[in-house]
Amino acid sequence: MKPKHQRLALLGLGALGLAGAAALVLTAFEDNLVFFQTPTELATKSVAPNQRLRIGGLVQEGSLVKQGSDVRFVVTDLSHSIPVTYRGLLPDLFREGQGVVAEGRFQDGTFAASEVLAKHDENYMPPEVVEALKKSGEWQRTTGK
Amino acid sequence: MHRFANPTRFVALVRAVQPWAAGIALVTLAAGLWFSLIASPADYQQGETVRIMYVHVPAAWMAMFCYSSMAGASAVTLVWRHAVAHVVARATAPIGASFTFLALATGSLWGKPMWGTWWVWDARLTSVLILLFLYLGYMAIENAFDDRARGSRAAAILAIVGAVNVPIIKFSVDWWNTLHQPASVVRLDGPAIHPSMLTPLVLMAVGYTALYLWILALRVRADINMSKVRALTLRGA
Amino acid sequence: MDMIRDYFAMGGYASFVWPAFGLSAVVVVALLVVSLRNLRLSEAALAELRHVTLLSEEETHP
Amino acid sequence: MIAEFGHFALTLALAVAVVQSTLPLIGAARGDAGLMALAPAGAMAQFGLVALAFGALMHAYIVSDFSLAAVAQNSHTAKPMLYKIAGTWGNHEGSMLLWALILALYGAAVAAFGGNLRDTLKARVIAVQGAIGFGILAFILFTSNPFARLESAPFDGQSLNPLLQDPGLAFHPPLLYLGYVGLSTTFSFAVAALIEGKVDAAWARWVRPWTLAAWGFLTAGITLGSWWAYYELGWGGWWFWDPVENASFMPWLAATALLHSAIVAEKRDALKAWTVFLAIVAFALSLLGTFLVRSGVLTSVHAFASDPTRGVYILLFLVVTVGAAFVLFAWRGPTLAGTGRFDPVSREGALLINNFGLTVAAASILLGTLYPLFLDVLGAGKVSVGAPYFQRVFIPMMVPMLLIMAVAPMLSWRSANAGRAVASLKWAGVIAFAVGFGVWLSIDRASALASFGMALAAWVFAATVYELATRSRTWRGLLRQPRVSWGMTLAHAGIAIAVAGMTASSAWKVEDIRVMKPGETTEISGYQITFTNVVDLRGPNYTAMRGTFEVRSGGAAVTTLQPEKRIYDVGRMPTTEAAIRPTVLGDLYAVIGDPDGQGGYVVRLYFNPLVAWMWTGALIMVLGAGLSLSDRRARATRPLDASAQAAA
Repeated sequence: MKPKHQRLALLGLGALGLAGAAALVLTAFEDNLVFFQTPTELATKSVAPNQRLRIGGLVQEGSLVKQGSDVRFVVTDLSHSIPVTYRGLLPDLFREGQGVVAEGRFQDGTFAASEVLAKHDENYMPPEVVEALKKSGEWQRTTGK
Repeated sequence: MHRFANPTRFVALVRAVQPWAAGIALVTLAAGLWFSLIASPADYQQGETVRIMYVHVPAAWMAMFCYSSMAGASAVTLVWRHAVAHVVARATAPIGASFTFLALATGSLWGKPMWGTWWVWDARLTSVLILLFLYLGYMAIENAFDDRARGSRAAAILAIVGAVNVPIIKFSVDWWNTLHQPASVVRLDGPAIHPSMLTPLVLMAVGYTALYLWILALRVRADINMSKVRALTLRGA
Repeated sequence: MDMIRDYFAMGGYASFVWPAFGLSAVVVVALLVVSLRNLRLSEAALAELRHVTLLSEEETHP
Repeated sequence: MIAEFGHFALTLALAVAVVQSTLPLIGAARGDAGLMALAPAGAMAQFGLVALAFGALMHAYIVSDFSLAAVAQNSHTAKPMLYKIAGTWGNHEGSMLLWALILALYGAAVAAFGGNLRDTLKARVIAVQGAIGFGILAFILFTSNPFARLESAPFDGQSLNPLLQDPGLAFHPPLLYLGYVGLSTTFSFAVAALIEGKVDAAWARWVRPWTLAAWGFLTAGITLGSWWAYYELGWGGWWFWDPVENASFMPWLAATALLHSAIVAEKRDALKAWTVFLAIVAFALSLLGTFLVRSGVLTSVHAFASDPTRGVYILLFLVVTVGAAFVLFAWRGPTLAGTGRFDPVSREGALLINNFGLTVAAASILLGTLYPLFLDVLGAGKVSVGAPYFQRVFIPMMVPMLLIMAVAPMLSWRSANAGRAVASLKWAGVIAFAVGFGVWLSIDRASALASFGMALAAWVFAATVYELATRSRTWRGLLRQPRVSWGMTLAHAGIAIAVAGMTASSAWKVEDIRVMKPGETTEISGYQITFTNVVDLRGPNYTAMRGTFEVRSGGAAVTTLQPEKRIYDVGRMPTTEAAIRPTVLGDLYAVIGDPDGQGGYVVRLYFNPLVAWMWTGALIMVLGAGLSLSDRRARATRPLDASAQAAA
């Protein structure tokens, strides 16, 4: 066997093994790599009191209440929901129906957020198109809002 | 492939490609800028900030594309010991690092108004930061040695090992909950982006790719010139 | 005039949009300029060295 | 007075370390035999001085000299003598002194047994050892002085953590440190070789026995620790993927890889740079283990940040030592290219796969251990990467390794026919299938995975025995096998037995937690267990509640189990003493808990199948290491500078 083939075989074997190992590690890490947890995920496991964590989901339509700089809203993933309180400035993209990630801790069943981040979806289109879609009834919950 | 392993033939190819790459880059970037800043609409949710996408997304694509090229060229270097493959890998690194830096910086400028933060440690952002460190590490190892041959093997191995990161970047938004949104253009069920916005994005992407080839050609030629200089000085000494 | 001012205001996001484009332009142009300069320098160095070697070869082989 | 004497000896040792780590290096660079001769003398002197200091500290513990802060915090007059002595290293200051003592011991051993090393190599190895010794001694003297006096001596001490008052744990740290610190010798050899720019067969041959010794001690130390956790923690488990356990397991994986790659470097003049690299990594992981355990970062990054002197010092020491070694490696490593060519399918190829697998496994454990720390530093919250992560990553990685491990010794060097090697193992394959299917059919709780694990163990064991048989051919040939190859066979067989034990005890463990009243009978795994009574009794420095369980099987009395729950006089801390009846097939394990206030007691009963196999397997592995070590061939007693002389 030529040195060239030896190197190719070693490289191939090494790359294969490394990719396999990386896959194993990444799958085993599971929820330790997620940036936030959804209300449904949180419903199935116990959370230590006063543990800092991030929750993510959609801001429920009609749940947003503002009183000065105090904000209350409900984060939902359409099967479970969590009430959130927050004091401070909201990001520009924050609105009802939009994705949101809140960091904070649970206090008496509500989630007291110290930071609220907006998460935008992967759809991009001009406002006129949205209007047109809404008029024609093609606008679906799953693709927007 | 082995035909271009010869540096002279390779330089001839590079010289032929260079003016085309330069021309395409200038034309498409000009058109792309016109579309992205003037002729495209604002987004229904994000308003004018969506324009940042036209410099952010192509830079991120190029960051991954450059890394894949660098890792591929490094593999060729290790297995077949073709010197030109190594020249390509070495010339790609600073370009890829620049694009990665741009992706991170413009993303940060986009994230502040929209997400409400300059930076978060989610899987996507962190893995791209690691990509930047991989580029910098590659360049550091590559240049740390007076004797160039020594560093090149260690650098090539680093490039190949680091390639594990590329699919992680690409799929991080699908595998884990991240603050970053999922892919809009390269996805199975077609782009989730309106044609009026896709046009500038594609133009900028083509422009960035041509720009990469152009700069790559310049750097490859300079690199080969310098190795000739070194060879001549050694012979003269 | 208002139209132009509105345009540069970018819907209130001027301080994010323009730096993003500006930074991209600066980095890309700088990379291009540095690469071009390196090529020029390397060509000059090569030309000079070729010249010197030619001269020295002429000296040794009269 | 004796304590001051110890303190003085320690300071003197630091001064000796300065000389030992500098002058021989200069001597080796200049070819000055006089300066080089300082190295062995320095190593001996350092060992003597640190041993004096250690003896002084031990004396303070034995006579309970509570004017020493360390003694007052960790000892007590009522402690049995064994634990007074063990208390010397049962705390931070003393354990670091033990670390230094063992380091000096290894340095002295190199000086004593290195008679036929190249003079320059010997001087450099001992100098590097001296430099490590300097770092540790400075750490002890400046941040954790065991001889610090208290202003006024208390009447009695605060005692040793009761969990640690156990013979298993008394000997666990010295064994583990003999392993950890033994890797420093390999490290010193690697650094010295990098300084010399030369790695040859003689070097590899010199490194192997040190690695082997360290590996053997490390195996024994880890096993003892695991055994202690098994019977003292009372959870019926033997490995918890706890960061402290991982800290000792990672150097073991690296040392195992090193053992194998050194063979290739010695026999085939290949993988030389890699072997040197591994030697550095193995010791780096040992130092990292010391850092993790001793700095307090594991409990909290913030606790570490608030009282940083010790942690920051060890971290700096780690960064400087390992960083310098890696820089040296980056600079000189590429000159170590080997000449040996080999096919991917060959003994070398198989050993390379072994190295790759072990390294990646160690890296993934490192990742799992450090990831929570990183997240904590980034302020991203506290997470714990638990046993599921390690099991899901480590076990799949080990399966192919075990498969190949059986075949590898059958492959020839350079280029081998894998098909023929596997075909020659057909009987081992048949046995493995028979075992796997037998387990699958006969045990009603047998999962596919557990059956596969048992089959794998059988496969490795049968192949190892078969390989020994083909190697020796006759009974007489069996006796003529060199002890080195017996060592390999025993180590591989030990792994096979241990794998069987691990698989069975994880898969078929029977657990029964219930409230029992005296007089009640329950049944577990075919044993009828009658709870007879509970008595209170008095130990030397604790009171205990002892439950008595009569164990019967099919009417015949088997044994009596007497688990205890102890409360130590000092600190009022309760500990659990499990009662274990070990048999070849499995351990019957009983723990008695708190009374429920209505005459009942919480009782935990376990049946742990084949647990004893695990300890036996580990013991066989240690035995193999010892046997290899006792072989003259592995010790390289002859001057092995033939290649150097030929080159000159």
